[in-house]
Amino acid sequence: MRPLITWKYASPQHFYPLAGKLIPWFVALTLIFGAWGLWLGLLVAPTDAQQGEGYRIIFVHVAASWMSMFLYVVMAFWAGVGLGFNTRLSSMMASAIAPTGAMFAFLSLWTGALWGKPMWGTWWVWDARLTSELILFFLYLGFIALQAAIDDPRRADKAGAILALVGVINVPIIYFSVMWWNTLHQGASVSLTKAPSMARTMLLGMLLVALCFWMYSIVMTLLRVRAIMLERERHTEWVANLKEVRP
Amino acid sequence: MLTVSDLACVRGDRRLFAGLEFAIEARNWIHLTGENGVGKTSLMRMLVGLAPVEAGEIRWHGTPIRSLGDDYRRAVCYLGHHNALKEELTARENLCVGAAVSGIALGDDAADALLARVGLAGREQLPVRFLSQGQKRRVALARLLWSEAPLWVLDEPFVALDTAAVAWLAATLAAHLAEGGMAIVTSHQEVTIAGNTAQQLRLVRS
Amino acid sequence: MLTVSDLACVRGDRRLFAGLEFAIEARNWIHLTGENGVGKTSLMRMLVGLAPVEAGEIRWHGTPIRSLGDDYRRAVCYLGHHNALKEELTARENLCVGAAVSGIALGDDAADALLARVGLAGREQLPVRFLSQGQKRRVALARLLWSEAPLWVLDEPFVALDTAAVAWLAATLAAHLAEGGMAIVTSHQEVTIAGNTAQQLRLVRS
Amino acid sequence: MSAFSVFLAVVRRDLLVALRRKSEVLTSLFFFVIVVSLFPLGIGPEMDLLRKIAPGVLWVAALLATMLSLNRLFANDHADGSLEQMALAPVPLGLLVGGKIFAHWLVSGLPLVLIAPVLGIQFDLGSRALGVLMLSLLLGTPLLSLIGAIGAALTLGVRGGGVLVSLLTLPLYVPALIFGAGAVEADISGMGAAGHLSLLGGLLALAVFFAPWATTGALKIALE
Amino acid sequence: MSAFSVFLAVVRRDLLVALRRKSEVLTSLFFFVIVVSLFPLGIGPEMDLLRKIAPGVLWVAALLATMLSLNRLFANDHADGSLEQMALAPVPLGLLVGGKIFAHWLVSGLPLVLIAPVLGIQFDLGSRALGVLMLSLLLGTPLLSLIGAIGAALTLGVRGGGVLVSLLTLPLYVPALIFGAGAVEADISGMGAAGHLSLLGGLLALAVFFAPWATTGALKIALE
Amino acid sequence: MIYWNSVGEFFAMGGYGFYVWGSFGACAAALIVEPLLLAKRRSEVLRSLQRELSIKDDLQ
Ligand code: HEM
Ligand SMILES: Nc1ncnc2c1ncn2[C@@H]1O[C@H](COP(=O)(O)OP(=O)(O)OP(=O)(O)O)[C@@H](O)[C@H]1O
Ligand SMILES: Nc1ncnc2c1ncn2[C@@H]1O[C@H](COP(=O)(O)OP(=O)(O)OP(=O)(O)O)[C@@H](O)[C@H]1O
Ligand SMILES: [Mg+2]
Ligand SMILES: [Mg+2]
Repeated sequence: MRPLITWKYASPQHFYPLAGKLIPWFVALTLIFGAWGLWLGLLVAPTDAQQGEGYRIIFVHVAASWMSMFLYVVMAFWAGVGLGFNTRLSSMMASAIAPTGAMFAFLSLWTGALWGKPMWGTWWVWDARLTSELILFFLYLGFIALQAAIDDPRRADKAGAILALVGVINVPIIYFSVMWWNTLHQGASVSLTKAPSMARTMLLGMLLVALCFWMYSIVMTLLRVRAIMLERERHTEWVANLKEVRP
Repeated sequence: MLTVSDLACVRGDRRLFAGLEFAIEARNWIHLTGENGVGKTSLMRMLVGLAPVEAGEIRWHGTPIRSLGDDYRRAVCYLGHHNALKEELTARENLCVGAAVSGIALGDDAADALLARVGLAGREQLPVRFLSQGQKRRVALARLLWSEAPLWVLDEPFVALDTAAVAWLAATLAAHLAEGGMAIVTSHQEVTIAGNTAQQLRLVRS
Repeated sequence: MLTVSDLACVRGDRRLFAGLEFAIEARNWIHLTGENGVGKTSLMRMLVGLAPVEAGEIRWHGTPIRSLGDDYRRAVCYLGHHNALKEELTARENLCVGAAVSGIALGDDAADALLARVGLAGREQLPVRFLSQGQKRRVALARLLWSEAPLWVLDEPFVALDTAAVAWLAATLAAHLAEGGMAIVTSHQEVTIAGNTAQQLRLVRS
Repeated sequence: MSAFSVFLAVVRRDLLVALRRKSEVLTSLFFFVIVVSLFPLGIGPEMDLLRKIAPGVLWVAALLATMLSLNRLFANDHADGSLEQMALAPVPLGLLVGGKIFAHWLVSGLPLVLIAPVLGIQFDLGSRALGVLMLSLLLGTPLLSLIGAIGAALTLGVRGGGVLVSLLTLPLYVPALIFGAGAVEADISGMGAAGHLSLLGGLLALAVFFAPWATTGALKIALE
Repeated sequence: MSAFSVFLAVVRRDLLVALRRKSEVLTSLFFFVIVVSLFPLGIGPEMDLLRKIAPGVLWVAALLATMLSLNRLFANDHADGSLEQMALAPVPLGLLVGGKIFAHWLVSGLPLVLIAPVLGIQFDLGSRALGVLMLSLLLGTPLLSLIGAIGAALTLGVRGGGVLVSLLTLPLYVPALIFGAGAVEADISGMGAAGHLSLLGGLLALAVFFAPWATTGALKIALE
Repeated sequence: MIYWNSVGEFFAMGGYGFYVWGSFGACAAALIVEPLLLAKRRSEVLRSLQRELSIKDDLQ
């Protein structure tokens, strides 16, 4: 009887060419969603009554924020699988996701700050959501720095996995603690003005940009995981026999 | 009895050795030799279960050591390049707490008696950081005197010892083997142990 | 020429030795022995000027070393229990910066050539922390190859070395002596240096 | 020997080492005191302002003092080979690790709890608030030791780990900081600290279960 | 080889080691960033309050970040025997020590100066105040490295020195803190920062002369 | 269906040009730079692999 799931692609040797074949498709999806989303967001969507044209930042801001949170969970998942089942590929996936996730966390902070200046008159407030995004960024950096500081890749994988898992327990705790901290204190500080009921075009545009970022993250992860595979498995036969290595 | 089959060791991108096979029986010891960097220390750390095994199997009385856990750890006494001493504690305190951590209660008098046997009478109360290189090694070796483990794994135990201490260690090893123990020892010098010829195991670069 | 007169060494409340007298001439070497903790390392640190002198005098060509400063430091090459290597730098980088700090410029190629002489060809680019105990000692000993100092003070240089490396070091010492150098070496093992019989200096507990 | 006596042996050993390095116990405390005292110097002497920032400053200082002392939690044992011997001991490593964390708290957490009221007085806190401060630290400092142990174990043997550990642990300390300082602030503003304190207690209970386990995992990796 | 090239050799070596420990450079910076971000969490999000304490918080954080990195200034060299070899080198030890301090500043002081404006923005400081902040840190961080080097040398080989060093250096850091944070505050309150800054500069000049000398003395004692 | 009347208006974004284009620009820059960095990383690995292999071939 054939096994229900084929584990073949769990080995770098087989995943490498598969990833290579998948990349163009996801690139295409990225471009399609991106172009469509930008078209709607920048060119078609009408202005927002309260915030003027400044609100258009929402299209990238929200997508980047979502991706940064989503990618952390995915990263922790792969790291945990790598730790639990000792599968090299899962750990490589985790390392491959981290930089992209950190980049989206940074973009969320950056776009948020650029939004805050015209809307609130300040680049930054210590609002709950902003603060927990900042901490998420630090968690990404910690993960990357820890893996970079350990030379033995297998050790780096395992140590990173423990950190990511501890982080994943902590992210909700941090999130709620910050929420609570802030609601108790709200006082004089500015509160986040939620955009009123969004027009359908806006919502669609936002979703499309989010999809674009998602597909983009997949592309980056696949590209990076391929590079990591080459680096780590440089002495194996399958790498030596690749046609890009030995033409 | 310790059996090693088809063992391989990879460090970084270098394969140190592969297909290593040997066994130690009770009352026997192995003198592990090989040039600098050939992988002796790496092998020993695999044998005691500190380093993961790349390929191959290490068995203790037929069972893979991975699945033995505490039972195997009770059977092994390892001494590495490092002395595992706390520099600010005295020799006596080091001995007592070292034993306690391994679950063996050792009183002050008992510790002093052991220290006298390694030639440190009169220095029981000196913090270890004041001791000379050789004296530190002697304190570390005192671990062999309270250990009840049948298998001793000693990485260059003779380093820094003077001739008297070398003779003492050889005699201690001889006694351990006579009682049914086994040992695996690295040393770049010749080692003679009364009444026992070593099984020579020479690692060579693969 | 190094002359030591009436030297004493006190550690804590213990007098290690007193009234020590000896001298080393060019082309000669001293094999310093004595049991563990007798004060060999302490003596050497006094000789190179790292530890203060309790009583007595150490002279270099007749002048007390205290008043010589840099000139004496230029004349001495010391190798202690520690290897003085930066674990995260490669062997090659360690050699170059070690020389540069002593005011000697050493290019990458020159460093590689020296490393090849100590048997580390092919490992020039590996961070030192990956090297084995004996390989680290070899990198430390490469210092002798660029040093221009006439007086070598080596504390247990043979420790952790395999037989090939021991032979290499003995030959290097022989060459150094033949060129008019001098050396003082501790070792618990016998040391034979071609064409040179050691002046034996045995420290005993006072 | 029973498991518990092995645990005690580790605690005893670590306390002995800490006491022998004489200044060790005191310096973690002094660090706390000095950091807290630096603020009036950097910010200026207005009492109203100082009273407002007091809970935050005291808690951040406690957090930094704990974090600073994390380096010596495992690093020395790793360097001198004791950790290897602990891993090879025929008792669960988690137990030994638990002992080490407990000893760490006794040496670097407990003193902070005891000195905190004195510092609180400098910032003009009322006696009820001082009580809440001590209670929050009593619940919070073990939590800091437990979380910190994970970070210390992860950075073990990693070059430059001394500063890396702060990068790893400080974000994880955020909930402890918020609930700890929050409890004192809530009390001052008359809202009652019970909610914050019970959350802190809940976190502590969680950490007591999971942290030694994660730490053990990290240590085993470091020893490979 | 000239004295200057020996100086450069030491700087180069220390930078190389720092870069090789990859994350080393970044983590000192991150520590600064994280500590600064912790304060609002402990104190609360009111911008008015935060703006008031910003100079103090930033300066205290810079001070702590520098202090944390002092451990590795000499400790590694001492442990692996390099320091002995430096003391035995036929060049003045003060020169080598100067090189080490300079490298230390490049690795752990300069990045703080560069990131400070970003953090200042989080506390809603104006652009002039940000400029003064940078300037004060530019004068102040080398001062911190120089003074810290004395403390690091004095605690060398002293067990538990990691925390002891903070005990020794933090009081010495107080003038730097007062003038540094004072400069920014003076600027914010419109009083002009020139006075504070020139005092800071004076202290720096003084330290450049005396600190390497004192450090060398302390190192020689540690090596005995 | 396009909301804008002129290109100038589009770029001005109702006075929020700096903020909007600052956000979109940063995103675009990041999304372009990251693949470039990855391409560089990949070509570096490949180059060093090819060098190693050619050395190995020479030895044989
Ligand atoms: C540095 C500053 C900022 C950061 C770090 C930040 C972070 C975030 C995060 C993490 C989310 C996703 C949260 C979620 O979906 O639960 C989000 C969503 C959002 N942000 Fe921001 N933000 C910032 C500034 C702003 C500003 C200034 C505005 C508008 C005035 C804004 C408006 C929004 C909106 C409308 C959403 C989506 C609404 C929702 O899903 O609930 N953000 N932001
Ligand atoms: N990351 C790495 N990349 C390449 N080689 C490595 C790496 N890590 C370790 N090595 C090599 O692995 C070997 C480790 O040897 P090990 O310490 O086991 O030697 P040993 O036989 O105990 O030597 P000694 O007699 O000197 O103590 C060394 O040759 C070292 O160069
Ligand atoms: N504070 C102190 N109080 C008492 N004795 C001390 C003190 N400090 C050092 N000693 C003793 O001084 C001696 C130092 O010896 P040193 O390290 O010079 O010995 P060595 O001859 O090099 O020995 P080895 O062969 O073991 O290297 C030791 O015997 C030590 O016990
Ligand atoms: Mg070895
Ligand atoms: Mg000695």
